[in-house]
Amino acid sequence: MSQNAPLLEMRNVTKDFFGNVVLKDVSFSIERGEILGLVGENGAGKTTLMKILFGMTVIQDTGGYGGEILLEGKPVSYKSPLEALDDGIGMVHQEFSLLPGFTATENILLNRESTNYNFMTELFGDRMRTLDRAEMKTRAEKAIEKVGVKLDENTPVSEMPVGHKQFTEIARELEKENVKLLVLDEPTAVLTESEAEILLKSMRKLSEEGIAIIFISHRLQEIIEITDKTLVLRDGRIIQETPTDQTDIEEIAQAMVGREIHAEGDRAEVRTFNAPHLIVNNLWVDMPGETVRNISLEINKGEIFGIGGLAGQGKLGIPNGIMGLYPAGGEVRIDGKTIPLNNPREALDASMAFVSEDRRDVGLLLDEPIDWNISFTGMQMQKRFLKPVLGGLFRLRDDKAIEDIANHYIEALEIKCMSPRQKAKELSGGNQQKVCLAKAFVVEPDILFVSEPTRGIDVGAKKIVLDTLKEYNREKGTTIIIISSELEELRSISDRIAIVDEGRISGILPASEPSKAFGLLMLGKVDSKGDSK
Amino acid sequence: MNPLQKVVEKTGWPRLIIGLFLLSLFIIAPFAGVKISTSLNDTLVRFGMNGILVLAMVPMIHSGCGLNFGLPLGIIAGLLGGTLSMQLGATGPMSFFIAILLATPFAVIFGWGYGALLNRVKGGEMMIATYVGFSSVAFMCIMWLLLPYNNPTMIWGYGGTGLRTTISVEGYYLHALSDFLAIRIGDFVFPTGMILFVLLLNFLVWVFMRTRTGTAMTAVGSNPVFAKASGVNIDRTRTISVILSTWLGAIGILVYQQSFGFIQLYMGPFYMAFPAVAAILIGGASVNKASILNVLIGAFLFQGILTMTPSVMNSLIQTDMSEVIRIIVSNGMIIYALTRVKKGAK
Amino acid sequence: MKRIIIRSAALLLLLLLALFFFYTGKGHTILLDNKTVTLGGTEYAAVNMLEVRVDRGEEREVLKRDRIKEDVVGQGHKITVTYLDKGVEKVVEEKFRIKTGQAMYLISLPGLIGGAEGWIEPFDVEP
Amino acid sequence: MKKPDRKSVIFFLESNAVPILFLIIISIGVPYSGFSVDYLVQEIIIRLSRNSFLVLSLLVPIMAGMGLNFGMVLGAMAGQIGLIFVTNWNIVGLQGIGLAMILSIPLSILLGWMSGKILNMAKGREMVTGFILAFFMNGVYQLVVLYGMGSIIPIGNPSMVLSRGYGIRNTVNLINIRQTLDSLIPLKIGNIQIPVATFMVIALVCLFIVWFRKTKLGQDMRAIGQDMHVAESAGINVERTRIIAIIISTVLAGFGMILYLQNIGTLNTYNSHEQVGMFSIAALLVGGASVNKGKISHAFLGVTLFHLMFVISPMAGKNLIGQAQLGEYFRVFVSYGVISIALVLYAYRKLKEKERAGTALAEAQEEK
Repeated sequence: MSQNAPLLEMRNVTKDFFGNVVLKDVSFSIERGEILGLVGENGAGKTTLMKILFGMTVIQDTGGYGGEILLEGKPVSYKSPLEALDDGIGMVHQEFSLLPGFTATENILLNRESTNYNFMTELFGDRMRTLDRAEMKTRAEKAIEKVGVKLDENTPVSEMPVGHKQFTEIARELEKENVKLLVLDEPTAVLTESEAEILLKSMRKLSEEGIAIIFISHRLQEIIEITDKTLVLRDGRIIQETPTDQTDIEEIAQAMVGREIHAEGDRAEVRTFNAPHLIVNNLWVDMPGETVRNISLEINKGEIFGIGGLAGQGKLGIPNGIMGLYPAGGEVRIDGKTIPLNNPREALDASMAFVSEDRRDVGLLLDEPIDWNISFTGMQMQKRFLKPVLGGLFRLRDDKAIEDIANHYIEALEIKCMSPRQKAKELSGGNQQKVCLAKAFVVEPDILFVSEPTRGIDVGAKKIVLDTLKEYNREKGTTIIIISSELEELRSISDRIAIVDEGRISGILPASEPSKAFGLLMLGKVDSKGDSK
Repeated sequence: MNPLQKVVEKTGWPRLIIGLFLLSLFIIAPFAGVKISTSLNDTLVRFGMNGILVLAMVPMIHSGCGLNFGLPLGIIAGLLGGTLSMQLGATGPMSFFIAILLATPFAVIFGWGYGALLNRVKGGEMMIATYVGFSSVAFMCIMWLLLPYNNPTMIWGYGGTGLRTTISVEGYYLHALSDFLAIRIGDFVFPTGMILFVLLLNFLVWVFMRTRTGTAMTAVGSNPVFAKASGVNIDRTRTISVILSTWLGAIGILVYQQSFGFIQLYMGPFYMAFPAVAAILIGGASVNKASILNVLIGAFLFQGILTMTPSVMNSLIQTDMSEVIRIIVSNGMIIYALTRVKKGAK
Repeated sequence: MKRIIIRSAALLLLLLLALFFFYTGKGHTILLDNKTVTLGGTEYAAVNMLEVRVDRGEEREVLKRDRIKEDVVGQGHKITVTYLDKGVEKVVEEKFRIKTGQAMYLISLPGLIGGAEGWIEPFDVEP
Repeated sequence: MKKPDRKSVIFFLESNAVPILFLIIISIGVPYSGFSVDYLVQEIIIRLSRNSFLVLSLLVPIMAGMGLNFGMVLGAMAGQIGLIFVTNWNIVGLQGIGLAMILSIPLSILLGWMSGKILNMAKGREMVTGFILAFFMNGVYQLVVLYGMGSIIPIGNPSMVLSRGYGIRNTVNLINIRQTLDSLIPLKIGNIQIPVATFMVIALVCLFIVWFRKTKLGQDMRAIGQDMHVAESAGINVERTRIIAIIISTVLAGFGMILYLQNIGTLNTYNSHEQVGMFSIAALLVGGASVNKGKISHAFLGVTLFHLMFVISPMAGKNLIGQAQLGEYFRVFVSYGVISIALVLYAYRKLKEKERAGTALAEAQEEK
């Protein structure tokens, strides 16, 4: 083992998912005891990079990766996260992987419990060893001490505050004997300020002990405060790799969101509106992972209104809440008429339509044909595509009309399929998205919510989807609210863009403002706006 | 993939094996000295008897409530209808229609309650349905003893109170359907009325599945979140499907009785759900997808095996293994379906 | 390696235990006969009345020309016969072993008292 | 001592609703049944010795999050096959019981392994699958015992074989081993017989379960019971552990069935096992267990309450309404009803918990 080699080095790591390049030539290294800040927008490739490091099975299932990973100078390639753990690489996930009914001790030592010998092991194997509770307690205490927090090791996780859960999880990684490198994925997102403070302190302590840390965070302040080196990823490439003391928040923000200015030409002409159409007051939505806390908006008739922000900040909660798919409260008015919440039917009756970000679970009937998918909402809500039978005694599905409308949209949106009777699950992501759009268009809504319309689809389809939306807006005068993580996409199509941060609007700007302004809003760095903290 | 594989894939191994097994039974039968005409006749009759009970699976499978192990609840509604019709003194074929009429409100009420319960336990429907079926049968055992029926053909002869375990429907609705337009060729009797009635109900359900509500039902079963986002009231749709299933169960048992000739009370309906569940699965349905074709094929295959195995086996090896074969085939089929759920979806 | 040995030993032990249970728990039926018999050319006359006890079971009377049934468990047994020989009470005690595979044995009590060779023999019921 | 406040009283009542309901039914029923206290105590002791072991066999899969093991019937079948052989070979007394147990082990392991494999294919649907599996294996059991025994598997004892020459008769008399364990260490207090040795065996299995909970394997099962994915990502072999849980349960159920039948003294070849699963599960639930929680105390309390109800209901039915039959049906109804209620409550709570995780947050929002 060469002492000069860095602890971890990645050389030209490249990864594509079926031709869709998500990582290109990523090279960096991290020394013992170094804290590396990894930042980037959602979809920049951070998660994929970590998945490659840990040898998650998804990576192998999708054809592996290119390039090399060296741990202490030796090339490594893990087949499963467990192998990475054996080599001393630990990860703390965003979503807790803790057992609620187990105590902190039991969770920290999960599957690594201290045990005592008894004779039964000779007969039935090592798993018959009995737990050594006393020893486990000491080990857990030691690990908790290492994190540098006060935590009762006998409390069941279900009774812990969120911060303690996070600490428990970190303690679990630290308890592993040979831990050299720790990956913390957004550890502070769920913590209160004082808790985050404690965590940062303990990170510093760990780095002094020689443990390297890869710190993924959207809170740039923390990145600046604690890391030795900052790495900015965008579109699968390393945009910036600098010692942290030589950069500042603005520069990082710029690097994160700034893009080549090719889209600039497509920018919509500047339009002005003055007829408020949809008014939202003090909306809260309880959507797991996308909580909306307090949002007020005023959207004009005929406008394309963009909502952006980082993942998990609540932008997706807004349409889901207004459309009644998640518990919500507050006030929503259309043309002065209040729309009852928590009932999708009311929302649909108010001539709103929604293209969900979750195509597979919400947007489509995967096991049913395309024509069903397109016509279903229209049939249920507006009693269309039905034909009277026996002199109007009752009405049956009009398969002909359904097929016709499907064919119409297949043509209009260039949906690639074999026939309108093809099952939705057999389509590619882009074509599925078009089906979802067609379903919304069929009901001819006054207000159309489109959530992440281009997520996971290829460039060509992206353009068709965006163009279709724009065209639809221009032709029918439909108010469109588009929610997307891709700022440039929003800027290319919207009139105004609101940025959501921590469940609140951190600012609303015309789409023509420079990217950097939005970038700062996303990172919660602008204090001038009223209700951001 | 060659065409043969494709056929196998589409039909599914179990259905293919069972189909071939039945076919081989029909081929062997003449050599074993079993009369084809009687076997075919028996198969047809049993197909008619059970067809609607199998059909009762369809609405609930469609709306995502899983296999209707709670069929006994519907059967109980049918039993109430049948016994009440007799109690009220209706006779002849008329009593059959009165029975259906009387069973309907019970089926609707039971189905509504049962549906409301299932809406509160989404995800655990099948096990709960089984035990709801069992407990309602056990509860009705008490009721059959206590309810003040007094038609002498129905109550215990020796001065006791309570209904008999088996009540003959002779003079009431025995063969009310079976004899309608029945065609006799030698000892082969084609129960036209019953078959027509079964086909009619199958057709009605098929039509219902094409209405707006029926379409919503399929969507709820296929993807409840999608349905909700499209403005469908999921709980209401599920409840309608359960009511429909229960009502079909009630009619199913009445059709069964008019052919069989007896009303079986007390523990009679206890295990009745299982053959129906097995039949529709053999017909090619899965826990969350079923069609009318599955009903017809399944009822025919399953009942065919039940009729053919004992007669052929008996004459071949002088041993009646039909009961054992029935248990293994039907439950094996259910296990097969249960272990295969959710492949592809999600 | 150690574990394999211990496990095989445990398995063997279980097997031995099963065999032990099988042999010691095997039930047999012994028919006790008080009839005049000819064994090895000698005639042994039935005794008027005698009392017989197998192992630690209860004492039972066997009248002349009578046959009683006794259930025993295992292979090694002891039989105690008490009888009156010309007014004098005599006790004959004999130990014997029987085969596990044989369900039923016939003991001729006069033969036993007379000290004949074949006083015990296997007995099979014709099916 | 802490003074119990209203909330905790309500919580106690809510979480022990089933045992409390049973206590009420019984306290109404006992006076009407007209049985003497001595008789009832004796009955309870007999039932405890007879059924506890079977009920205890359910605990391990509950721990592993696999719900109520409706597939325990498979173990019962293995035990019965052991007993059939032992009776055929005429092995008497304790040795007979011991040998039957040893014979049942490989069979139980095989059946348990198979059942575990199948349940792994039907995750989240373990109970209904186990339930149907029990029916399915009942067919296989009949195939073996009714057609295989005496023809392929030699049965020497003609009194056990059906007159047609093969297949085991409907009832097998277990006179050889009848109550030999119960009466091994005789103890009589007043008029009440206590089968000390049987209780010692039951105590042994309790000790095993207590000890087992403390092992690594037990801990792994608890972990899997809470969250399969977390356990998996911590490197626990989930599928294998679940299979082991079912195997343990099946083996114990086999032993339990042998103890149960040695007390009864006759084996109903084709029926004995059928009801055992249902009664054991109902008893455990009556004791206050649920689909995801089961303690040893639940088993004993459950057997006591459930079987007390069983003993008194025919007489109480007769004296109350004049029909013993009514009491019979009543207890059948109660058995199924109890299982239904437990299953409904469990599924309902699971659904509610999912919703509540959301509403708690929403309420917090609203208050702001």
